[in-house]
Amino acid sequence: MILFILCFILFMIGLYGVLIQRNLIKIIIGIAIMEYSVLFFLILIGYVEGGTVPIISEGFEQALFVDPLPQAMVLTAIVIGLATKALMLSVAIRLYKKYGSFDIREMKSLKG
Amino acid sequence: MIVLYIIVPLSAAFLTVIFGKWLPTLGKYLLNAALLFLTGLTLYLIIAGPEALIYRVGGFADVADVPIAIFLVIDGFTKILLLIVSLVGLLVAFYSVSYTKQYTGEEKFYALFSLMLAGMYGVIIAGDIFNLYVFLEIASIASYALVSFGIEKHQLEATFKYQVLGGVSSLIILTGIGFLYWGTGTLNLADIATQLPDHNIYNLFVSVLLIGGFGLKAAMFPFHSWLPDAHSSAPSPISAMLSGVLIKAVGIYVIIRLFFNVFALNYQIAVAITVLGTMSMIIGVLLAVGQWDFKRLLAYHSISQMGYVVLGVGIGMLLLTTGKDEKIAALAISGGLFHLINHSLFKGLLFLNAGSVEYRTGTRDLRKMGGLAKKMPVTAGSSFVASMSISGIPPFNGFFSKVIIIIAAVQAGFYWLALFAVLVSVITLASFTKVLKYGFSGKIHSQHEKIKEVPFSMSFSMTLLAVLCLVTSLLILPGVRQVFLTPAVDVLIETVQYSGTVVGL
Amino acid sequence: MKYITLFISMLLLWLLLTFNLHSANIIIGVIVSLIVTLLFGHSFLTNWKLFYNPVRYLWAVVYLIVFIWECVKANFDVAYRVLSPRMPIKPGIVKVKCSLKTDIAKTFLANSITMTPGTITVDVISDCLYVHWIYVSSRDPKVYNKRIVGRFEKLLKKVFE
Amino acid sequence: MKKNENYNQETTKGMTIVVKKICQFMAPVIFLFGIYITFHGHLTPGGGFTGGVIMASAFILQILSNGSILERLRSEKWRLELTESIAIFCFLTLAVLGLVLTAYSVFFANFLDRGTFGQLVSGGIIPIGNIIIGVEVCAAISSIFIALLIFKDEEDEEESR
Repeated sequence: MILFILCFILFMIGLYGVLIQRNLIKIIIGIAIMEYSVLFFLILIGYVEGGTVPIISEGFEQALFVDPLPQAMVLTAIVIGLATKALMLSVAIRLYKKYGSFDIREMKSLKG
Repeated sequence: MIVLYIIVPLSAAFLTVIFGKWLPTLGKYLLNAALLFLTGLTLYLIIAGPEALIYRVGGFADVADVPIAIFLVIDGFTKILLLIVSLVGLLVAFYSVSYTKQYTGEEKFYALFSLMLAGMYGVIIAGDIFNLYVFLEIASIASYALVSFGIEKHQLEATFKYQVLGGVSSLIILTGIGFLYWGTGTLNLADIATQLPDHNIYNLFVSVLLIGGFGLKAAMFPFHSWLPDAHSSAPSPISAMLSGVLIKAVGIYVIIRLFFNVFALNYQIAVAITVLGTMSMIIGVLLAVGQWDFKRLLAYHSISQMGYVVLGVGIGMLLLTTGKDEKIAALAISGGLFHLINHSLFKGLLFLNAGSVEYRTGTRDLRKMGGLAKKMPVTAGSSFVASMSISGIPPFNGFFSKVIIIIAAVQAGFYWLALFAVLVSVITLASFTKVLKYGFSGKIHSQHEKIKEVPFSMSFSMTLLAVLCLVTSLLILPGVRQVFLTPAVDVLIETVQYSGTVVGL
Repeated sequence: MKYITLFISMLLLWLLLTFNLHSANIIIGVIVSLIVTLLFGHSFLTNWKLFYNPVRYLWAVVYLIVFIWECVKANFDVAYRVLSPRMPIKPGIVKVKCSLKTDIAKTFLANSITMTPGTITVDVISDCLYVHWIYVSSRDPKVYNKRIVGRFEKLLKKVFE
Repeated sequence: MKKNENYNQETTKGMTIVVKKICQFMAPVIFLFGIYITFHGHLTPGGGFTGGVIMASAFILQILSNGSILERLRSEKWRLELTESIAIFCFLTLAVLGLVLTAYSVFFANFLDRGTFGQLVSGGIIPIGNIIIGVEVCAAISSIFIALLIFKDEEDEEESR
């Protein structure tokens, strides 16, 4: 249970970063923290008390495995997160070139 | 056959990138050909009959009644979405043939476009929720890149906003999927419906997470702030795709599918969806009235019009949960779906019009236009059709769908909702009268004396969309409706039938 | 020739990693090593002859023993400095001249110095090593040259030059 | 990677000689380890993505240690993007082959012989898929890295002008 609470706290830290920070890079870091907390949560769902690695090999056919499906989901989500963050960073760099700053308060071409 | 919807756009995307260096124009023709093929395929599937098609990727059979394969499902509701995506996608792709000549690296545009289409098709036909998430992310990432395609200041800024909110919504959706897997032990949509525990708080919690996530993707009322920026800053064909198709495929479609077929119909959720729909309908149009930027105005109207769709579906859902007349529910849902089709046509057309005006005059500010009707008759004519259609003037399609929704609301006894729908329609009309007055009639600006009509591919797409705006009015006829709309409505009305047909339980 | 050297070492490494001698495994290993060789051969060490001299391997073993012994000694020295209440440290950066000629030997010298506790190589510029030292015991170049570099230099010369 | 002898020359670009030399040693080894992880994806933990990331890290290490030249980065980025697209297209083809070759015509059908459990050559199309994904991920991550590096280099160029 304590792990789930920690996970939630981590999510909130990330959300804080996204909502409060004014620096583009820090916002991206906030999103990354949120993502890791969600991945952590998915891993926790699949955990079985006393389970072993879900690899079938000789002599371990009847062992108690942790659920491999959330792990597959996490791997996929990591790949997606990689693509998203790479794109975000490149947009942030482009913005930095246009404005000469990472501060979100200085970007005001969209209003209304 | 179903997998073609994923194979064809994906291979178009990759072939475009592979040969892009040597044949930069290949992407255009490849994408258009792919979409033409898929449109034909979809029409064939619709004509062929309302049966659901189910496909197991990898050919894994069910083990002890547990579906372990990845499912791809096409049923009546899916077919409508597939038709919209293919048709609007095809016309927008044809429009882009001329439009993208102003950009460098055209082939990347078409590769990303194909990727976005593949993502949307995947979301629509995916039969399990995690693959739905993966395809949703593919579509989203491609759309992020496309919004910033021109790398101008406002585009990058809009992209960043869109990316941050899109990223947060994806994470909320992923959390929801995690909880769903925790509670049911499966990811298959149809299997979830049967395995869902009879625990009200749990269901409500997961529903709230998923409504929040997909509502953010669909830009429903409290989460709409990214949409006007992203949709107005993107290159115009992409605006048409985002507004016309993407928010429906990844937002509205998933919400409707989840809350009709997967979760048991729930009164609180139905109320929440109806309220959200009404609110976004009203707020969207109120924000749109004061806009002078052509594309921004259209973007706010997208929020408002999506409100109509959600309102229609929500009324149907409310009636089904309270166990009132099923016929009125069917009417409301069919009104909502009809408006979904119509909106993608006329909003796509309006964004293409805005793109044409921008292509020739270089401005999106309505105050700097004026008198364009004489110089650009096709653009002006088609935008007249689209404006009348969006504000619900007969005999254009928007009128019929709005009337169906309003009639259903009145019959169900929601007089206030009917009144709101009528009022919003009137304000929409006012707003578009402004567009027509400032944009196309009146005296021409001195610097726009020399402009010409847009190139053939652009004007052809716009004309075809304008014609479609008229033709889709025919969906009101019972014979036509039987083929297109009724299968979709049946899928939604028979809520538990979905898991029965898919898993066979 | 350096390509062949890389190929052989990669094949050996592959066999060590997989640790079986099926024919399929060996064929895959050959293919994989070929790929690695083609991709990285051009940037591999130029003085490949080192790999074919068995005497150098012997000296390398001797060097390893000496290095471990020095390491243990330095560990105790640093532990004493850290634990003693007076904290007898006198940190500073010294410029040490080394007589080694090849880059690879210099690299190993710098790494050995870094791995012994108490000293860290900050940079290598042509013939000189800049070393951060926890206790600069002498200001005389001859003395500290001998203290820092002298213990490894001769052996490294035998291994690499 | 383009064959270029510049990697061996002592240029002012990049990091110190220590890092360069160690990188010359370690990059092939890292790459081989990535290939090992990829090839054994159906037997042990790991697989295409993990192995691909490790393989990409070898390239990234080389570029970081040797410094970068804008022109070469551009050509290399294009080559990597091409590799990536071809790899992912191969993956799609692999999936479609299942549709074409098997009697029951299913997307992603495992149409090859599954072999015996625990062998390196077994599992039908899964190892092939792993290898393709490994190549794809390696190319993708390297090209992301190079793209970000190009941003920086362009900026430096503008500043120096």
